[in-house]
Amino acid sequence: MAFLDDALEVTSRRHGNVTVIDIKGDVTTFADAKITEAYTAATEAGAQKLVLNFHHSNYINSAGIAILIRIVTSCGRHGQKLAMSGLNEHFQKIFRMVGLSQYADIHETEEQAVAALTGA
Amino acid sequence: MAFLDDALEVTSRRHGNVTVIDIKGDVTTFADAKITEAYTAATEAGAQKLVLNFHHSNYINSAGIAILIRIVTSCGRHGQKLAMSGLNEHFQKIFRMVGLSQYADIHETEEQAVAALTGA
Amino acid sequence: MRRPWSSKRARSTEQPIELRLPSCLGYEKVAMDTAAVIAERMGFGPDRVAGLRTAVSEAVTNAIEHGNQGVRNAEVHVVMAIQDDTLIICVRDQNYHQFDRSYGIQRPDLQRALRGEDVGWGMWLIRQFVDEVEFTGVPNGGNEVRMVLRA
Amino acid sequence: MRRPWSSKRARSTEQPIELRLPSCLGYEKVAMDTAAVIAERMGFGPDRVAGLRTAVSEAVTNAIEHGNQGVRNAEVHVVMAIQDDTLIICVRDQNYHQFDRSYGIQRPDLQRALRGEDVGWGMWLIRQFVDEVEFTGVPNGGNEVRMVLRA
Ligand SMILES: Nc1ncnc2c1ncn2[C@@H]1O[C@H](COP(=O)(O)OP(=O)(O)O)[C@@H](O)[C@H]1O
Ligand SMILES: Nc1ncnc2c1ncn2[C@@H]1O[C@H](COP(=O)(O)OP(=O)(O)O)[C@@H](O)[C@H]1O
Repeated sequence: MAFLDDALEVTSRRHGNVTVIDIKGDVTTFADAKITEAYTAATEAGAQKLVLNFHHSNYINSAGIAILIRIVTSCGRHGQKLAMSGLNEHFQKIFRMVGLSQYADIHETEEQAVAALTGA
Repeated sequence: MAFLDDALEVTSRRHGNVTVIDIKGDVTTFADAKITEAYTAATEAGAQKLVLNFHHSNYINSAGIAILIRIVTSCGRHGQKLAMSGLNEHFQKIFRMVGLSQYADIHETEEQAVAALTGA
Repeated sequence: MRRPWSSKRARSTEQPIELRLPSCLGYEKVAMDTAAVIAERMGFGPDRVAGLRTAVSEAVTNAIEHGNQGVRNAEVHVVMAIQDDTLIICVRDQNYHQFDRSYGIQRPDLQRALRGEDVGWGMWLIRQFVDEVEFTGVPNGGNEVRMVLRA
Repeated sequence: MRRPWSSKRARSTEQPIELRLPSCLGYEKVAMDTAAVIAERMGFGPDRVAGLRTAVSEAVTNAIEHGNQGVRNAEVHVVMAIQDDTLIICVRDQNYHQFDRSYGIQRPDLQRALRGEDVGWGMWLIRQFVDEVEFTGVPNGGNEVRMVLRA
Protein backbone atom coordinates (compact mmCIF):
# COMPACT_ATOMS: atom_id res chain seq x y z
CA MET A 1 0.00 0.00 0.00
CA ALA A 2 0.99 3.53 -0.68
CA PHE A 3 0.31 6.44 1.71
CA LEU A 4 3.72 7.54 2.86
CA ASP A 5 5.67 5.26 0.61
CA ASP A 6 7.05 6.44 -2.63
CA ALA A 7 4.30 5.20 -4.90
CA LEU A 8 5.43 7.52 -7.69
CA GLU A 9 5.56 5.94 -11.14
CA VAL A 10 7.64 7.60 -13.81
CA THR A 11 7.67 6.07 -17.28
CA SER A 12 8.77 7.29 -20.71
CA ARG A 13 7.21 6.79 -24.15
CA ARG A 14 7.94 8.09 -27.63
CA HIS A 15 5.39 9.80 -29.88
CA GLY A 16 7.25 10.37 -33.13
CA ASN A 17 10.14 12.64 -32.18
CA VAL A 18 8.56 13.66 -28.86
CA THR A 19 9.40 11.89 -25.60
CA VAL A 20 6.52 11.81 -23.12
CA ILE A 21 7.47 11.31 -19.48
CA ASP A 22 4.42 10.18 -17.53
CA ILE A 23 4.42 11.18 -13.89
CA LYS A 24 1.85 9.43 -11.72
CA GLY A 25 1.86 10.23 -8.04
CA ASP A 26 3.06 12.88 -5.62
CA VAL A 27 5.65 15.30 -6.97
CA THR A 28 7.57 16.03 -3.78
CA THR A 29 11.16 15.74 -2.66
CA PHE A 30 10.82 11.93 -2.87
CA ALA A 31 10.11 12.19 -6.60
CA ASP A 32 13.47 13.78 -7.35
CA ALA A 33 15.50 10.66 -8.19
CA LYS A 34 12.88 9.04 -10.41
CA ILE A 35 11.98 12.15 -12.40
CA THR A 36 15.60 13.22 -12.84
CA GLU A 37 16.55 9.69 -13.92
CA ALA A 38 13.81 9.55 -16.54
CA TYR A 39 14.81 12.95 -17.86
CA THR A 40 18.51 12.04 -17.95
CA ALA A 41 17.81 8.76 -19.75
CA ALA A 42 15.69 10.56 -22.36
CA THR A 43 18.41 13.17 -22.83
CA GLU A 44 21.10 10.53 -23.22
CA ALA A 45 18.88 8.86 -25.83
CA GLY A 46 18.97 12.14 -27.73
CA ALA A 47 15.49 13.50 -26.95
CA GLN A 48 15.10 17.07 -28.21
CA LYS A 49 11.39 17.47 -27.48
CA LEU A 50 9.95 16.46 -24.12
CA VAL A 51 6.51 16.43 -22.51
CA LEU A 52 6.13 16.06 -18.76
CA ASN A 53 2.67 14.53 -18.46
CA PHE A 54 1.18 14.96 -14.98
CA HIS A 55 -2.14 13.43 -15.69
CA HIS A 56 -2.28 11.50 -12.46
CA SER A 57 -0.63 13.87 -9.99
CA ASN A 58 -2.81 15.58 -7.42
CA TYR A 59 -0.04 16.77 -5.17
CA ILE A 60 2.89 18.89 -6.27
CA ASN A 61 4.63 20.90 -3.59
CA SER A 62 7.44 23.46 -3.54
CA ALA A 63 10.07 20.72 -3.51
CA GLY A 64 8.45 19.32 -6.64
CA ILE A 65 8.54 22.75 -8.24
CA ALA A 66 12.28 22.92 -7.47
CA ILE A 67 12.77 19.60 -9.30
CA LEU A 68 10.97 20.94 -12.35
CA ILE A 69 13.01 24.15 -12.30
CA ARG A 70 16.18 22.07 -12.45
CA ILE A 71 14.79 20.22 -15.47
CA VAL A 72 13.93 23.52 -17.17
CA THR A 73 17.52 24.67 -16.58
CA SER A 74 18.88 21.45 -17.99
CA CYS A 75 16.60 21.62 -21.02
CA GLY A 76 17.91 25.11 -21.71
CA ARG A 77 21.48 23.85 -21.49
CA HIS A 78 20.75 20.98 -23.88
CA GLY A 79 18.69 23.04 -26.31
CA GLN A 80 15.63 20.85 -25.65
CA LYS A 81 12.03 21.96 -26.04
CA LEU A 82 9.84 21.23 -23.01
CA ALA A 83 6.07 21.15 -22.57
CA MET A 84 3.81 20.08 -19.71
CA SER A 85 0.38 18.49 -19.80
CA GLY A 86 -2.25 17.02 -17.56
CA LEU A 87 -1.92 19.56 -14.79
CA ASN A 88 -5.15 20.41 -13.03
CA GLU A 89 -6.20 24.07 -12.87
CA HIS A 90 -4.57 24.66 -9.52
CA PHE A 91 -1.15 23.47 -10.60
CA GLN A 92 -1.43 25.25 -13.95
CA LYS A 93 -2.01 28.41 -11.94
CA ILE A 94 0.96 27.71 -9.66
CA PHE A 95 3.24 27.03 -12.64
CA ARG A 96 2.17 30.34 -14.17
CA MET A 97 2.66 32.16 -10.85
CA VAL A 98 6.14 30.71 -10.44
CA GLY A 99 6.98 31.64 -14.02
CA LEU A 100 7.57 28.10 -15.27
CA SER A 101 5.07 28.69 -18.08
CA GLN A 102 7.61 31.02 -19.73
CA TYR A 103 9.95 28.07 -20.18
CA ALA A 104 7.55 25.25 -20.91
CA ASP A 105 4.22 25.52 -22.69
CA ILE A 106 1.40 24.23 -20.55
CA HIS A 107 -1.25 22.21 -22.37
CA GLU A 108 -4.42 20.61 -21.13
CA THR A 109 -3.84 17.21 -22.70
CA GLU A 110 -0.87 15.13 -23.69
CA GLU A 111 -2.15 15.08 -27.28
CA GLN A 112 -2.14 18.88 -27.46
CA ALA A 113 1.37 19.04 -26.01
CA VAL A 114 2.69 16.41 -28.42
CA ALA A 115 1.00 18.12 -31.39
CA ALA A 116 2.43 21.53 -30.42
CA LEU A 117 5.97 20.16 -30.05
CA THR A 118 5.72 18.05 -33.23
CA GLY A 119 4.79 21.16 -35.18
CA ALA A 120 7.48 23.25 -33.50
CA MET B 1 -21.62 28.30 5.09
CA ALA B 2 -22.55 24.80 5.98
CA PHE B 3 -20.22 22.37 7.81
CA LEU B 4 -21.89 21.81 11.16
CA ASP B 5 -24.99 23.75 10.40
CA ASP B 6 -28.10 22.04 9.26
CA ALA B 7 -27.70 22.60 5.56
CA LEU B 8 -30.20 19.85 4.77
CA GLU B 9 -32.72 20.70 2.08
CA VAL B 10 -35.92 18.70 1.89
CA THR B 11 -38.39 19.50 -0.88
CA SER B 12 -41.40 17.70 -2.34
CA ARG B 13 -42.59 17.36 -5.94
CA ARG B 14 -45.37 15.45 -7.68
CA HIS B 15 -44.85 13.12 -10.64
CA GLY B 16 -48.34 12.04 -11.58
CA ASN B 17 -49.68 10.26 -8.51
CA VAL B 18 -46.22 9.81 -7.00
CA THR B 19 -44.78 12.27 -4.48
CA VAL B 20 -40.99 12.63 -4.63
CA ILE B 21 -39.31 13.93 -1.51
CA ASP B 22 -35.83 15.18 -2.38
CA ILE B 23 -33.31 14.94 0.42
CA LYS B 24 -30.10 16.88 -0.10
CA GLY B 25 -27.58 16.85 2.70
CA ASP B 26 -26.65 14.85 5.78
CA VAL B 27 -29.27 12.43 7.03
CA THR B 28 -28.50 12.50 10.75
CA THR B 29 -30.44 13.32 13.88
CA PHE B 30 -30.61 16.97 12.73
CA ALA B 31 -32.56 15.89 9.65
CA ASP B 32 -35.43 14.46 11.66
CA ALA B 33 -37.71 17.49 11.79
CA LYS B 34 -37.39 18.42 8.13
CA ILE B 35 -37.82 14.92 6.74
CA THR B 36 -40.71 14.08 9.06
CA GLU B 37 -42.40 17.38 8.20
CA ALA B 38 -42.15 16.76 4.47
CA TYR B 39 -43.50 13.25 4.90
CA THR B 40 -46.37 14.44 7.11
CA ALA B 41 -47.32 17.22 4.69
CA ALA B 42 -47.36 14.74 1.78
CA THR B 43 -49.46 12.33 3.79
CA GLU B 44 -51.93 15.04 4.77
CA ALA B 45 -52.15 15.97 1.08
CA GLY B 46 -53.26 12.38 0.46
CA ALA B 47 -50.05 10.93 -1.02
CA GLN B 48 -50.32 7.16 -1.46
CA LYS B 49 -47.06 6.61 -3.33
CA LEU B 50 -43.82 8.16 -2.12
CA VAL B 51 -40.22 8.22 -3.25
CA LEU B 52 -37.46 9.32 -0.91
CA ASN B 53 -34.82 10.59 -3.33
CA PHE B 54 -31.36 10.76 -1.75
CA HIS B 55 -29.52 11.85 -4.79
CA HIS B 56 -27.39 14.37 -2.95
CA SER B 57 -26.78 12.69 0.38
CA ASN B 58 -23.31 11.37 1.09
CA TYR B 59 -23.75 10.89 4.80
CA ILE B 60 -26.49 8.84 6.41
CA ASN B 61 -25.81 7.56 9.93
CA SER B 62 -27.64 5.30 12.35
CA ALA B 63 -29.80 8.19 13.57
CA GLY B 64 -30.80 8.80 9.96
CA ILE B 65 -31.66 5.13 9.58
CA ALA B 66 -33.90 5.42 12.65
CA ILE B 67 -35.74 8.34 11.01
CA LEU B 68 -36.36 6.25 7.90
CA ILE B 69 -37.58 3.30 9.94
CA ARG B 70 -40.18 5.55 11.54
CA ILE B 71 -41.31 6.65 8.08
CA VAL B 72 -41.56 3.01 6.97
CA THR B 73 -43.73 2.30 10.01
CA SER B 74 -45.93 5.26 9.28
CA CYS B 75 -46.26 4.30 5.60
CA GLY B 76 -47.42 0.85 6.71
CA ARG B 77 -50.00 2.43 9.00
CA HIS B 78 -51.28 4.70 6.21
CA GLY B 79 -51.22 2.01 3.52
CA GLN B 80 -48.70 4.03 1.50
CA LYS B 81 -46.22 2.56 -0.96
CA LEU B 82 -42.64 3.71 -0.41
CA ALA B 83 -39.57 3.57 -2.64
CA MET B 84 -36.08 5.01 -2.33
CA SER B 85 -33.72 6.28 -5.01
CA GLY B 86 -30.39 7.94 -5.49
CA LEU B 87 -28.57 6.05 -2.74
CA ASN B 88 -24.94 5.33 -3.47
CA GLU B 89 -23.78 1.70 -3.32
CA HIS B 90 -22.68 1.94 0.28
CA PHE B 91 -26.04 3.16 1.56
CA GLN B 92 -27.93 0.72 -0.66
CA LYS B 93 -25.90 -1.99 1.03
CA ILE B 94 -26.62 -0.61 4.51
CA PHE B 95 -30.35 -0.38 3.77
CA ARG B 96 -30.32 -4.00 2.63
CA MET B 97 -28.31 -5.06 5.71
CA VAL B 98 -30.72 -3.28 8.02
CA GLY B 99 -33.67 -4.86 6.23
CA LEU B 100 -35.23 -1.60 5.00
CA SER B 101 -35.23 -2.94 1.44
CA GLN B 102 -38.01 -5.34 2.44
CA TYR B 103 -40.28 -2.38 3.07
CA ALA B 104 -39.22 0.04 0.39
CA ASP B 105 -37.93 -0.87 -3.07
CA ILE B 106 -34.52 0.60 -3.69
CA HIS B 107 -33.95 1.98 -7.18
CA GLU B 108 -30.89 3.54 -8.74
CA THR B 109 -32.65 6.59 -10.14
CA GLU B 110 -35.68 8.66 -9.29
CA GLU B 111 -37.13 7.87 -12.74
CA GLN B 112 -36.96 4.13 -12.08
CA ALA B 113 -38.55 4.56 -8.65
CA VAL B 114 -41.37 6.72 -10.03
CA ALA B 115 -41.96 4.31 -12.93
CA ALA B 116 -42.10 1.31 -10.60
CA LEU B 117 -44.58 3.01 -8.25
CA THR B 118 -46.69 4.40 -11.10
CA GLY B 119 -47.07 0.87 -12.48
CA ALA B 120 -47.77 -0.59 -9.05
CA MET C 1 16.82 22.53 -3.39
CA ARG C 2 18.28 19.23 -2.15
CA ARG C 3 16.93 18.28 1.20
CA PRO C 4 19.35 16.43 3.43
CA TRP C 5 16.52 15.13 5.61
CA SER C 6 14.76 13.39 2.75
CA SER C 7 16.04 10.16 4.23
CA LYS C 8 13.97 10.82 7.34
CA ARG C 9 10.78 9.81 5.68
CA ALA C 10 7.78 8.39 7.36
CA ARG C 11 7.82 4.70 8.10
CA SER C 12 4.83 2.64 9.04
CA THR C 13 6.08 2.14 12.59
CA GLU C 14 6.01 5.84 13.42
CA GLN C 15 3.97 7.51 16.10
CA PRO C 16 0.25 7.63 15.45
CA ILE C 17 -1.75 10.52 14.11
CA GLU C 18 -4.02 12.06 16.70
CA LEU C 19 -7.16 14.06 16.17
CA ARG C 20 -8.86 15.89 19.05
CA LEU C 21 -12.40 16.99 18.47
CA PRO C 22 -14.90 19.00 20.49
CA SER C 23 -17.58 16.72 21.87
CA CYS C 24 -20.40 18.02 19.68
CA LEU C 25 -22.43 16.26 17.04
CA GLY C 26 -21.22 17.29 13.62
CA TYR C 27 -17.53 16.90 14.43
CA GLU C 28 -17.78 13.16 13.80
CA LYS C 29 -17.67 14.19 10.14
CA VAL C 30 -14.14 15.50 10.60
CA ALA C 31 -13.02 12.15 12.03
CA MET C 32 -14.85 10.27 9.30
CA ASP C 33 -13.31 12.38 6.53
CA THR C 34 -9.80 12.22 7.99
CA ALA C 35 -9.93 8.45 8.44
CA ALA C 36 -11.26 8.12 4.89
CA VAL C 37 -8.50 10.12 3.24
CA ILE C 38 -5.85 8.22 5.17
CA ALA C 39 -7.39 4.89 4.14
CA GLU C 40 -7.62 6.09 0.52
CA ARG C 41 -3.97 7.09 0.51
CA MET C 42 -3.12 3.68 1.97
CA GLY C 43 -4.79 2.15 -1.05
CA PHE C 44 -8.03 0.78 0.42
CA GLY C 45 -10.79 0.53 -2.19
CA PRO C 46 -13.94 2.69 -2.27
CA ASP C 47 -16.16 0.08 -0.58
CA ARG C 48 -13.74 -0.44 2.33
CA VAL C 49 -13.37 3.32 2.71
CA ALA C 50 -17.14 3.84 2.68
CA GLY C 51 -17.50 1.20 5.39
CA LEU C 52 -14.76 2.79 7.46
CA ARG C 53 -16.54 6.15 7.16
CA THR C 54 -19.64 4.62 8.70
CA ALA C 55 -17.71 2.81 11.45
CA VAL C 56 -15.75 5.93 12.47
CA SER C 57 -18.81 8.14 12.32
CA GLU C 58 -20.78 5.79 14.57
CA ALA C 59 -17.93 5.37 17.05
CA VAL C 60 -17.38 9.11 17.36
CA THR C 61 -21.10 9.80 17.57
CA ASN C 62 -21.34 7.31 20.45
CA ALA C 63 -18.36 8.95 22.16
CA ILE C 64 -20.07 12.34 21.89
CA GLU C 65 -23.57 11.20 22.82
CA HIS C 66 -22.94 8.47 25.35
CA GLY C 67 -19.32 8.58 26.51
CA ASN C 68 -19.01 12.32 27.04
CA GLN C 69 -22.64 13.18 27.58
CA GLY C 70 -22.97 16.08 29.93
CA VAL C 71 -19.26 16.68 30.33
CA ARG C 72 -18.45 20.31 29.71
CA ASN C 73 -15.56 20.96 27.33
CA ALA C 74 -15.15 17.26 26.78
CA GLU C 75 -13.11 16.04 23.87
CA VAL C 76 -13.08 13.02 21.64
CA HIS C 77 -9.66 11.66 20.71
CA VAL C 78 -9.21 9.71 17.55
CA VAL C 79 -5.85 7.97 17.32
CA MET C 80 -4.94 6.58 13.93
CA ALA C 81 -1.94 4.32 13.45
CA ILE C 82 -0.67 3.01 10.17
CA GLN C 83 1.11 -0.32 10.61
CA ASP C 84 2.26 -1.51 7.23
CA ASP C 85 -0.97 -2.18 5.34
CA THR C 86 -3.15 -2.07 8.45
CA LEU C 87 -4.99 0.97 9.73
CA ILE C 88 -5.86 1.02 13.43
CA ILE C 89 -8.29 3.65 14.64
CA CYS C 90 -9.05 4.18 18.33
CA VAL C 91 -11.87 6.47 19.38
CA ARG C 92 -11.65 7.59 22.99
CA ASP C 93 -14.08 9.52 25.11
CA GLN C 94 -13.49 10.91 28.58
CA ASN C 95 -16.42 9.89 30.68
CA TYR C 96 -16.23 6.31 31.82
CA HIS C 97 -19.74 5.05 31.58
CA GLN C 98 -19.75 1.28 31.81
CA PHE C 99 -21.79 -0.28 29.07
CA ASP C 100 -22.51 -3.66 27.64
CA ARG C 101 -19.70 -4.27 25.19
CA SER C 102 -21.52 -7.13 23.58
CA TYR C 103 -23.92 -4.61 22.04
CA GLY C 104 -24.14 -4.99 18.32
CA ILE C 105 -22.91 -8.57 18.18
CA GLN C 106 -26.46 -9.57 17.41
CA ARG C 107 -28.19 -7.93 14.50
CA PRO C 108 -30.69 -5.41 15.91
CA ASP C 109 -34.30 -6.47 15.41
CA LEU C 110 -35.91 -4.40 12.68
CA GLN C 111 -39.36 -5.67 13.65
CA ARG C 112 -38.97 -4.19 17.11
CA ALA C 113 -37.74 -0.93 15.60
CA LEU C 114 -40.76 -0.88 13.29
CA ARG C 115 -42.98 -1.23 16.35
CA GLY C 116 -41.40 1.94 17.68
CA GLU C 117 -38.99 0.43 20.17
CA ASP C 118 -35.54 1.92 20.68
CA VAL C 119 -33.07 -0.09 18.67
CA GLY C 120 -29.48 1.11 18.28
CA TRP C 121 -27.77 0.38 14.99
CA GLY C 122 -24.42 2.05 15.67
CA MET C 123 -22.44 -0.69 17.42
CA TRP C 124 -23.76 -3.26 14.97
CA LEU C 125 -22.80 -1.15 11.98
CA ILE C 126 -19.29 -0.66 13.36
CA ARG C 127 -18.88 -4.44 13.59
CA GLN C 128 -20.01 -4.91 9.99
CA PHE C 129 -17.43 -2.67 8.41
CA VAL C 130 -14.10 -3.23 10.16
CA ASP C 131 -12.03 -6.39 10.38
CA GLU C 132 -11.66 -6.23 14.14
CA VAL C 133 -13.33 -4.19 16.85
CA GLU C 134 -12.74 -4.06 20.55
CA PHE C 135 -14.49 -1.99 23.20
CA THR C 136 -12.33 -1.27 26.23
CA GLY C 137 -11.75 1.29 28.91
CA VAL C 138 -8.71 3.54 28.89
CA PRO C 139 -6.56 4.36 31.94
CA ASN C 140 -7.67 8.00 32.13
CA GLY C 141 -11.22 6.81 32.58
CA GLY C 142 -13.06 6.72 29.33
CA ASN C 143 -14.19 4.25 26.74
CA GLU C 144 -12.15 3.24 23.78
CA VAL C 145 -13.36 1.67 20.60
CA ARG C 146 -10.47 0.12 18.70
CA MET C 147 -11.14 -0.64 15.06
CA VAL C 148 -8.78 -2.42 12.71
CA LEU C 149 -8.91 -2.30 8.94
CA ARG C 150 -6.66 -4.78 7.13
CA ALA C 151 -5.60 -4.85 3.49
CA MET D 1 -34.62 7.07 18.57
CA ARG D 2 -35.08 10.67 19.73
CA ARG D 3 -31.88 12.14 21.03
CA PRO D 4 -32.32 14.58 23.88
CA TRP D 5 -28.90 16.06 23.29
CA SER D 6 -29.59 16.99 19.72
CA SER D 7 -29.83 20.56 20.90
CA LYS D 8 -26.17 20.41 21.90
CA ARG D 9 -25.02 20.76 18.36
CA ALA D 10 -21.79 22.25 17.23
CA ARG D 11 -21.64 25.99 17.02
CA SER D 12 -18.97 27.93 15.26
CA THR D 13 -17.56 29.28 18.51
CA GLU D 14 -16.66 25.85 19.87
CA GLN D 15 -13.20 24.61 20.77
CA PRO D 16 -10.89 24.06 17.84
CA ILE D 17 -10.08 20.79 16.14
CA GLU D 18 -6.53 19.65 16.78
CA LEU D 19 -4.42 17.32 14.70
CA ARG D 20 -1.10 16.00 16.00
CA LEU D 21 1.23 14.53 13.44
CA PRO D 22 4.58 12.77 13.63
CA SER D 23 7.30 15.08 12.34
CA CYS D 24 8.02 13.13 9.15
CA LEU D 25 7.61 14.14 5.55
CA GLY D 26 4.51 12.53 4.12
CA TYR D 27 2.30 13.37 7.09
CA GLU D 28 1.76 16.86 5.71
CA LYS D 29 -0.69 15.13 3.38
CA VAL D 30 -2.88 14.21 6.35
CA ALA D 31 -3.03 17.87 7.43
CA MET D 32 -3.65 19.00 3.86
CA ASP D 33 -6.47 16.49 3.36
CA THR D 34 -8.09 17.22 6.71
CA ALA D 35 -8.00 20.99 6.19
CA ALA D 36 -9.42 20.48 2.69
CA VAL D 37 -12.40 18.40 3.77
CA ILE D 38 -13.22 20.88 6.54
CA ALA D 39 -13.03 23.78 4.09
CA GLU D 40 -15.19 21.86 1.59
CA ARG D 41 -17.81 21.17 4.25
CA MET D 42 -17.73 24.86 5.16
CA GLY D 43 -18.65 25.62 1.57
CA PHE D 44 -15.39 26.98 0.16
CA GLY D 45 -15.12 26.46 -3.60
CA PRO D 46 -12.68 24.10 -5.34
CA ASP D 47 -10.12 26.81 -6.14
CA ARG D 48 -10.00 28.10 -2.56
CA VAL D 49 -9.71 24.55 -1.26
CA ALA D 50 -6.91 23.73 -3.70
CA GLY D 51 -5.04 26.83 -2.55
CA LEU D 52 -5.54 25.92 1.08
CA ARG D 53 -4.17 22.44 0.37
CA THR D 54 -0.97 24.00 -0.91
CA ALA D 55 -0.69 26.48 1.97
CA VAL D 56 -1.20 23.81 4.64
CA SER D 57 1.12 21.37 2.93
CA GLU D 58 3.90 23.98 2.74
CA ALA D 59 3.43 25.13 6.33
CA VAL D 60 3.52 21.58 7.69
CA THR D 61 6.47 20.65 5.48
CA ASN D 62 8.37 23.65 6.87
CA ALA D 63 7.45 22.65 10.42
CA ILE D 64 8.81 19.15 9.79
CA GLU D 65 11.92 20.18 7.87
CA HIS D 66 12.92 23.41 9.54
CA GLY D 67 11.04 23.81 12.82
CA ASN D 68 11.47 20.30 14.17
CA GLN D 69 14.56 19.28 12.29
CA GLY D 70 16.59 16.89 14.33
CA VAL D 71 14.20 16.69 17.24
CA ARG D 72 13.45 13.08 18.08
CA ASN D 73 9.79 12.22 18.48
CA ALA D 74 8.84 15.74 17.57
CA GLU D 75 5.28 16.50 16.61
CA VAL D 76 3.53 18.99 14.44
CA HIS D 77 0.28 20.41 15.78
CA VAL D 78 -2.33 21.69 13.43
CA VAL D 79 -5.10 23.60 15.15
CA MET D 80 -8.16 24.34 13.06
CA ALA D 81 -10.86 26.70 14.26
CA ILE D 82 -14.11 27.40 12.50
CA GLN D 83 -15.40 30.88 13.32
CA ASP D 84 -18.61 31.44 11.42
CA ASP D 85 -17.55 31.45 7.79
CA THR D 86 -13.85 31.80 8.57
CA LEU D 87 -11.39 28.94 8.87
CA ILE D 88 -8.26 29.59 10.95
CA ILE D 89 -5.45 27.07 10.72
CA CYS D 90 -2.38 27.26 12.94
CA VAL D 91 0.60 25.02 12.27
CA ARG D 92 2.94 24.68 15.23
CA ASP D 93 6.32 23.03 15.52
CA GLN D 94 8.30 22.43 18.69
CA ASN D 95 11.78 23.65 18.03
CA TYR D 96 12.09 27.36 18.21
CA HIS D 97 14.44 28.27 15.43
CA GLN D 98 14.34 31.99 14.81
CA PHE D 99 13.87 32.80 11.16
CA ASP D 100 13.18 35.74 8.98
CA ARG D 101 9.42 36.08 8.99
CA SER D 102 9.45 38.38 6.02
CA TYR D 103 10.38 35.40 3.84
CA GLY D 104 8.02 34.99 0.96
CA ILE D 105 6.73 38.55 0.96
CA GLN D 106 8.76 39.10 -2.16
CA ARG D 107 8.22 36.78 -5.08
CA PRO D 108 11.22 34.40 -5.22
CA ASP D 109 13.47 35.07 -8.21
CA LEU D 110 13.00 32.35 -10.82
CA GLN D 111 16.11 33.51 -12.70
CA ARG D 112 18.24 32.79 -9.64
CA ALA D 113 16.58 29.42 -9.23
CA LEU D 114 17.28 28.64 -12.90
CA ARG D 115 20.95 29.45 -12.26
CA GLY D 116 20.92 26.74 -9.62
CA GLU D 117 20.67 28.93 -6.53
CA ASP D 118 18.59 27.84 -3.56
CA VAL D 119 15.26 29.58 -3.74
CA GLY D 120 12.43 28.62 -1.39
CA TRP D 121 8.89 28.79 -2.75
CA GLY D 122 7.02 27.57 0.33
CA MET D 123 6.51 30.76 2.34
CA TRP D 124 5.64 32.67 -0.81
CA LEU D 125 3.09 30.06 -1.88
CA ILE D 126 1.47 30.16 1.56
CA ARG D 127 1.02 33.92 1.23
CA GLN D 128 -0.59 33.54 -2.19
CA PHE D 129 -3.38 31.24 -1.14
CA VAL D 130 -4.71 32.41 2.21
CA ASP D 131 -6.33 35.71 3.11
CA GLU D 132 -4.09 36.35 6.08
CA VAL D 133 -0.88 34.78 7.32
CA GLU D 134 1.18 35.45 10.39
CA PHE D 135 4.41 33.84 11.53
CA THR D 136 4.89 33.92 15.28
CA GLY D 137 6.46 32.01 18.11
CA VAL D 138 4.38 30.07 20.59
CA PRO D 139 4.91 30.08 24.37
CA ASN D 140 6.17 26.50 24.53
CA GLY D 141 8.99 27.45 22.22
CA GLY D 142 8.16 26.73 18.64
CA ASN D 143 7.06 28.51 15.53
CA GLU D 144 3.49 29.05 14.58
CA VAL D 145 2.12 29.81 11.17
CA ARG D 146 -1.40 31.17 11.44
CA MET D 147 -3.40 31.11 8.23
CA VAL D 148 -6.86 32.56 7.78
CA LEU D 149 -9.28 31.66 5.01
CA ARG D 150 -12.34 33.91 4.73
CA ALA D 151 -15.55 33.28 2.83
N1 LIG E 1 -18.64 5.49 23.90
C1 LIG E 1 -19.67 5.01 24.64
N2 LIG E 1 -19.79 5.32 25.95
C2 LIG E 1 -20.81 4.85 26.69
N3 LIG E 1 -21.77 4.05 26.20
C3 LIG E 1 -21.71 3.70 24.91
C4 LIG E 1 -20.67 4.14 24.07
N4 LIG E 1 -20.89 3.60 22.85
C5 LIG E 1 -22.00 2.88 22.93
N5 LIG E 1 -22.52 2.92 24.17
C6 LIG E 1 -23.74 2.22 24.66
O1 LIG E 1 -24.10 1.25 23.70
C7 LIG E 1 -25.46 1.45 23.30
C8 LIG E 1 -25.63 1.00 21.86
O2 LIG E 1 -24.99 1.91 20.97
P1 LIG E 1 -25.44 2.00 19.46
O3 LIG E 1 -25.55 0.62 18.93
O4 LIG E 1 -24.49 2.92 18.76
O5 LIG E 1 -26.91 2.61 19.49
P2 LIG E 1 -27.41 4.04 20.01
O6 LIG E 1 -26.22 4.95 20.10
O7 LIG E 1 -28.35 4.46 18.96
O8 LIG E 1 -28.05 3.78 21.33
C9 LIG E 1 -25.73 2.91 23.55
O9 LIG E 1 -27.11 3.17 23.72
C10 LIG E 1 -24.91 3.16 24.81
O10 LIG E 1 -25.63 2.75 25.94
N1 LIG F 1 8.55 26.35 10.77
C1 LIG F 1 9.76 26.91 10.51
N2 LIG F 1 10.75 26.84 11.42
C2 LIG F 1 11.95 27.37 11.18
N3 LIG F 1 12.29 27.97 10.03
C3 LIG F 1 11.35 28.07 9.07
C4 LIG F 1 10.05 27.54 9.26
N4 LIG F 1 9.33 27.79 8.13
C5 LIG F 1 10.17 28.42 7.29
N5 LIG F 1 11.39 28.61 7.84
C6 LIG F 1 12.54 29.29 7.22
O1 LIG F 1 12.10 30.02 6.10
C7 LIG F 1 12.84 29.62 4.95
C8 LIG F 1 11.99 29.73 3.71
O2 LIG F 1 10.98 28.73 3.72
P1 LIG F 1 10.32 28.31 2.34
O3 LIG F 1 9.91 29.52 1.60
O4 LIG F 1 9.23 27.34 2.66
O5 LIG F 1 11.46 27.59 1.51
P2 LIG F 1 12.29 26.26 1.83
O6 LIG F 1 11.56 25.50 2.86
O7 LIG F 1 12.33 25.58 0.53
O8 LIG F 1 13.64 26.73 2.29
C9 LIG F 1 13.33 28.23 5.24
O9 LIG F 1 14.46 27.89 4.49
C10 LIG F 1 13.59 28.31 6.75
O10 LIG F 1 14.84 28.88 6.98
